[in-house]
Amino acid sequence: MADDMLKSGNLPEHPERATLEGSNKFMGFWFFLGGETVLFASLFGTFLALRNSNAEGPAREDVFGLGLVFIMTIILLTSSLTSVYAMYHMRNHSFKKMQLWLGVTVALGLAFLGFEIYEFVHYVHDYEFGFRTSAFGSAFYTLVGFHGAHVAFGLLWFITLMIRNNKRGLNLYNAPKFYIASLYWHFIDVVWVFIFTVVYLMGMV
Amino acid sequence: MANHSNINDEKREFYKSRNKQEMKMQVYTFVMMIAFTLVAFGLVLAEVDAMFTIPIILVLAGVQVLFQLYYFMHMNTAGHEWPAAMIYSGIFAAALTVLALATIVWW
Amino acid sequence: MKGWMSRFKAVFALAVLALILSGCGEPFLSALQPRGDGAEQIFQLMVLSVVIMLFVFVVVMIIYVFVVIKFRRKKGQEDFIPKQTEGNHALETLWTVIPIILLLILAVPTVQYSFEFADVSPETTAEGDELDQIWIDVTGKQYWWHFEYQDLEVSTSQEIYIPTDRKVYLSMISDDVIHSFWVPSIQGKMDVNPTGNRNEMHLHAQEEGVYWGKCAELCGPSHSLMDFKVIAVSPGEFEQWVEEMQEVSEEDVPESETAQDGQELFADNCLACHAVGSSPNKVGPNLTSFADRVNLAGVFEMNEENLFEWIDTKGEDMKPGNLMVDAPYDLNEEEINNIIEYLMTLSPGEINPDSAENGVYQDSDLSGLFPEEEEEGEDSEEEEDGDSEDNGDEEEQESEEDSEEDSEENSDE
Amino acid sequence: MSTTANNKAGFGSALWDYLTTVDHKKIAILYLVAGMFFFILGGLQAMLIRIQLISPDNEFISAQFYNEVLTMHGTTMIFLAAMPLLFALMNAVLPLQIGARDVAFPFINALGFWLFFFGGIFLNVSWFTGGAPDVGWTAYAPLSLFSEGHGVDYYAIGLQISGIGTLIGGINFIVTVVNMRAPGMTYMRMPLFTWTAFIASVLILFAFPALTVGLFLLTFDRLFGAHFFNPDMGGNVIIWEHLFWIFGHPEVYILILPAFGVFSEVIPTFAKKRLFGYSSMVFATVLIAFLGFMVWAHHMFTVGLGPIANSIFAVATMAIAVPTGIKIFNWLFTLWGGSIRMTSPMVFALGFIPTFTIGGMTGVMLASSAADYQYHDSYFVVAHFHYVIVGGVVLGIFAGLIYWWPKMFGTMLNEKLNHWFFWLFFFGFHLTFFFQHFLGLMGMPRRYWKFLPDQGLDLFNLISTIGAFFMAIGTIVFLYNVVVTQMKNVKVGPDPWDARTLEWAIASPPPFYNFKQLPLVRGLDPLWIEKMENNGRMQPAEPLGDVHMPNNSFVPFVMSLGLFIAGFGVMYQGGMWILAGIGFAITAGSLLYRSIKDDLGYHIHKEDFDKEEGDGSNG
Repeated sequence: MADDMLKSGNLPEHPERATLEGSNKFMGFWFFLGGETVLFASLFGTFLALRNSNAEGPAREDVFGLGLVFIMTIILLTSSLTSVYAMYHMRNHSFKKMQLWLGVTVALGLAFLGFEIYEFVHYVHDYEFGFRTSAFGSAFYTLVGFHGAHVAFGLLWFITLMIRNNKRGLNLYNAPKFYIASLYWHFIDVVWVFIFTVVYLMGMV
Repeated sequence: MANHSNINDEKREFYKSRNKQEMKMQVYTFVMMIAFTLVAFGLVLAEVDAMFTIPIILVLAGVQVLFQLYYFMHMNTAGHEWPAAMIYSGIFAAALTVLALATIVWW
Repeated sequence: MKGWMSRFKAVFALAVLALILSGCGEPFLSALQPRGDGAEQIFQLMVLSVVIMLFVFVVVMIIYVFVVIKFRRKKGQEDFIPKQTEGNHALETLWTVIPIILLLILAVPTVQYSFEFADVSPETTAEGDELDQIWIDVTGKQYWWHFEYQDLEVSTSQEIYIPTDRKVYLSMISDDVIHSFWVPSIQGKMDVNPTGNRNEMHLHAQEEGVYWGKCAELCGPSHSLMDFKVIAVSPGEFEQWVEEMQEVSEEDVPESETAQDGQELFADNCLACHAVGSSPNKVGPNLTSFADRVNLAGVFEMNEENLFEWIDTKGEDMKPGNLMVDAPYDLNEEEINNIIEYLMTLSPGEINPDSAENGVYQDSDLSGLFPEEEEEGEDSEEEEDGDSEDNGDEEEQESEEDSEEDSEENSDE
Repeated sequence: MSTTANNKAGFGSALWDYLTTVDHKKIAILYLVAGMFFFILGGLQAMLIRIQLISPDNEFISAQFYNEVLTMHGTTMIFLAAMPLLFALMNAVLPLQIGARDVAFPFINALGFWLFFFGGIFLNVSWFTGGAPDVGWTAYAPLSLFSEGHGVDYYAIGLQISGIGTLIGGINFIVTVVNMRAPGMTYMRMPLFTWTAFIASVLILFAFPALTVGLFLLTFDRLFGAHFFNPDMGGNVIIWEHLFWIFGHPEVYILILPAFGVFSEVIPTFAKKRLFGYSSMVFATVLIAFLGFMVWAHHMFTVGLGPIANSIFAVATMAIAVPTGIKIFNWLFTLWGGSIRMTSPMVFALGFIPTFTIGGMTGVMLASSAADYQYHDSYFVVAHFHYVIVGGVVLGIFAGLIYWWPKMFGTMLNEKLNHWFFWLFFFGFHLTFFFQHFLGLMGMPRRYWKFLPDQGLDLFNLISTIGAFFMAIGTIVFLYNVVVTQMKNVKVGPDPWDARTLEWAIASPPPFYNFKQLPLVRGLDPLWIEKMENNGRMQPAEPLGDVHMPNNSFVPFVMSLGLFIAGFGVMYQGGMWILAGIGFAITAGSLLYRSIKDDLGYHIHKEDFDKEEGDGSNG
């Protein structure tokens, strides 16, 4: 039975939770996301409490620019769609296409991360707005930085999975892994939706 | 495992067409999300009154999240009862946390 | 609410008796021997909750004792299989509903008192006129307390004087970590938070006396030694005390020569942090009425020996972690003794802790303390145009009013 | 790894076995040993506290050391003793109670333990490197920022590491219950211990992230120059209090709910009756958990949140008394009409009821926000939470330990010594803590290094200290009992207590695969049903087949060790950054290794099962 898991082909409709192990992973990961919700809520709460606490440093209106944020948002939303495409192909058991769309997702994710790093560097250099500038700075970089770290981790995860399984195709053993990685990616997107709304848009209103 | 490849093929075709249907929904969802994002950014850039803008963009964000959860993450399909329960519990705890920190840190 | 409560009086009496019998500590410290309005109200609430809870406890224990005795398997008893009861809806409803009712009984006065304790609006006379408010700015510091009487130009540390039969309002902030201001026999406690947020509360002492105050929030090694006193004197004595305090100046020269010498040394070595008179300096405790203190540094017996040790060792072992150890002075034995002699002359007048214990009750409406009240328009509720810009000469005053407004807004919500 | 049970050969291989095990029963023993170690450590700290407070103005230990001891006592007892001991019981029993062969994530389960363990050790290293944290287990900012040395850094990083362990351990239990129940084991047939462990795990899932964030903020402030809690730079100290209590209050329920579960197993067993009002017990558990998230600010009544917030949280807190009361009465009526055997677990349960009722009573008193102005941060609070945590959680842990000892080790603790333990501990407990209620109201704030003479506080403090010694002696009796019992090593049968639930249907201790065939569950208290209606043996729900087992792994240990090492680097910075690099590299490397290497486990073939009867499993 266990060895069957490594064979590709002849997969059921939901390869990601066809085995007990897969189903456990699937459930466990969803629950983990429930916990992550509270984690980010705590960060959002902290940010909201400190959003006006810029001490002597720059305030929200001084530094935020919506153009870059808009581009980042579109990139991340698109990457969410591409990872949906990847899962769509997983359900249809076409491994190559899945890999392709995951590749696109990773590329978009890298672009997002690049923009984010650029944004941070820009803030620090052009506005002297850093992590230690004020309580607001600490809260901003921690919240957005935590999200950025999640993106980075998600990218590493995708890349590892893609390389590791490139040669052997889809099977019952790795399908859950791909699936939960894509769940994670969507969750990152969910968090970003709130970041651009609460941090940037509400900061510029 | 199974030798009834005929039946399996039929099943697969059925799944495929259903998956395609679902994928179509997801593309629509995506378009909606982009539209929502445009509206949100537009409202802020147009400098519409804050009392009006803030609730609207928060609602838009909330709806986008539901789109993600239900369509992209398939929470609308069977077998997601526990995930839904836990996500909503998480949202409940999260809402309390955010509410508290945003309002009564001082008074 | 009082009338509503009186119905429980008979039961109260029993519970109060039980509490008193169990030994309630010392009257100057114990929350079980209230000497102030706040402590009294809380005590009533406590008794009410104890009575309700004892009722529950007794019910539980009756069933418990009965069950354990009755249904215990005796020696040699035949092993039988009891009836496997699934539950009982009537019973289960009963023990859901009754506790809800009991809790509601407790919730009503809880909410009422919560709002009452947070209410810092002025007291009114029987005719409805608003009385002047005595506001004291309280600053908590690692390990001592500083007090400034708003508008009265009186500063003191470690011991506050308050009039009896009058609400005194506190506006509290911390200069370092979180402390908590607690005078158990007068009123419950309130945290003293660092910058940004002033907490407000009021004290209302019913009897004259020296009441012991404590810091109730862990604030460092000497947390347990951060005691202070609330000295409640009669209103007339309070008025006199304020006047005496206002007259003190650091230029006042003591009589004896050694003390004069001590004063000079004090000026050279101590005044950087400490103050005598109504100076805003609060790096270290204000020493205006030092010789009248009940305790040295809040906890030690007030004698020259202890004082010598304190100055000599900078309190290093007496109050571990206190900030005076960083003071740069270096004094020899004689110099210290001179300073002590000077310090022991710091007694501004006749009103001291003794007046609280043995003094004669002197009534006063304290109006003498607020001569400019009419023009200042302090309480702008009546005179709408009493502008706050005009008397915004003190920053703290402003922030004071801000937070006052805030809390009022809040209670309206 | 061979497919048959490996033979034990020597200490080295036994040690290696425990270092690499993914078997929930062995992990339970690891949790038990580590938890008991920290329990004793925390107990010694408690004794130091009580000796310091034996008389007024005592100078037994210095103020600084006292603060370190009180901080470590609280932190150790909550995070490193009570939690792991409950995790020990959950690991030992929960999978058996639902008829599962294993937990959902054996690897994660092991990882959870090692993270907790290394976090706890990390925290305690602080004693030897210049002082333990000295700011109370609540570590309120800004005192925790003012604190000199690295004590608080050890606190933040140590709890961070062990917190991750707890979180993933919690997820493991949730998924185990959701996905791995035996055929017929519906949710409303689950034993109450499983239910409470399940709900507690859900609470862990939603409570610990708040602590994670709080600890991150504290670490950033202390080590990386952030300003979350620095008022001068716009920071706000109350954020810490909120985050801490958003975690901290559910934490109390995380502790007490499984203890409730233990009593809900012990009482029916020894009253020989099914649990009275099972469904209302389940409902009450869920309700307590739900309400538990909405009451955290009752720890902050005196902070100055304003009367509206205080009133809301006061009423919400009082509401919790209702489901708790339901539970108390349900236990009483389970006893009603029963045939009560005074075994030692039962004596613990019977001692618990009045004790916890008192704790609940003072809890309601504390919920009254106005009156809390007097109780708050006084010895009244100290007395209250010890009544709840010792009178509830600790009694529950010991009741559970003694009750399930045969299942965990196959031996029976000496009943007579257990009774001695109980009475010494119980008597000492009330002596210690009952009078502290009065001390608090008489004006003694908590966390006081010394109290002054002539304040009327001497007598009760003395009594309290004497009581603490009784508790200590009781604990020693228990430890002696454990040693003697394990030395004698007299084996008992699968069901020594004549119990009702599924774990008693298999051998003591259970074989490593738990159930040869998954049992068919036909109702609540499945074993009892089979005893009444059948031959007392569980019916199999499946034919004998191959059983899939996970492989042992050393990765959890290494991964946790990596974080342990990295913690020092992060804390000391400078040249020590290398250490952080090494540590994180170890952790990341083992994570990568784990994800790249296929680990499919192995099978026990049905032919390899012992042919003889009497392993207890399903006959």
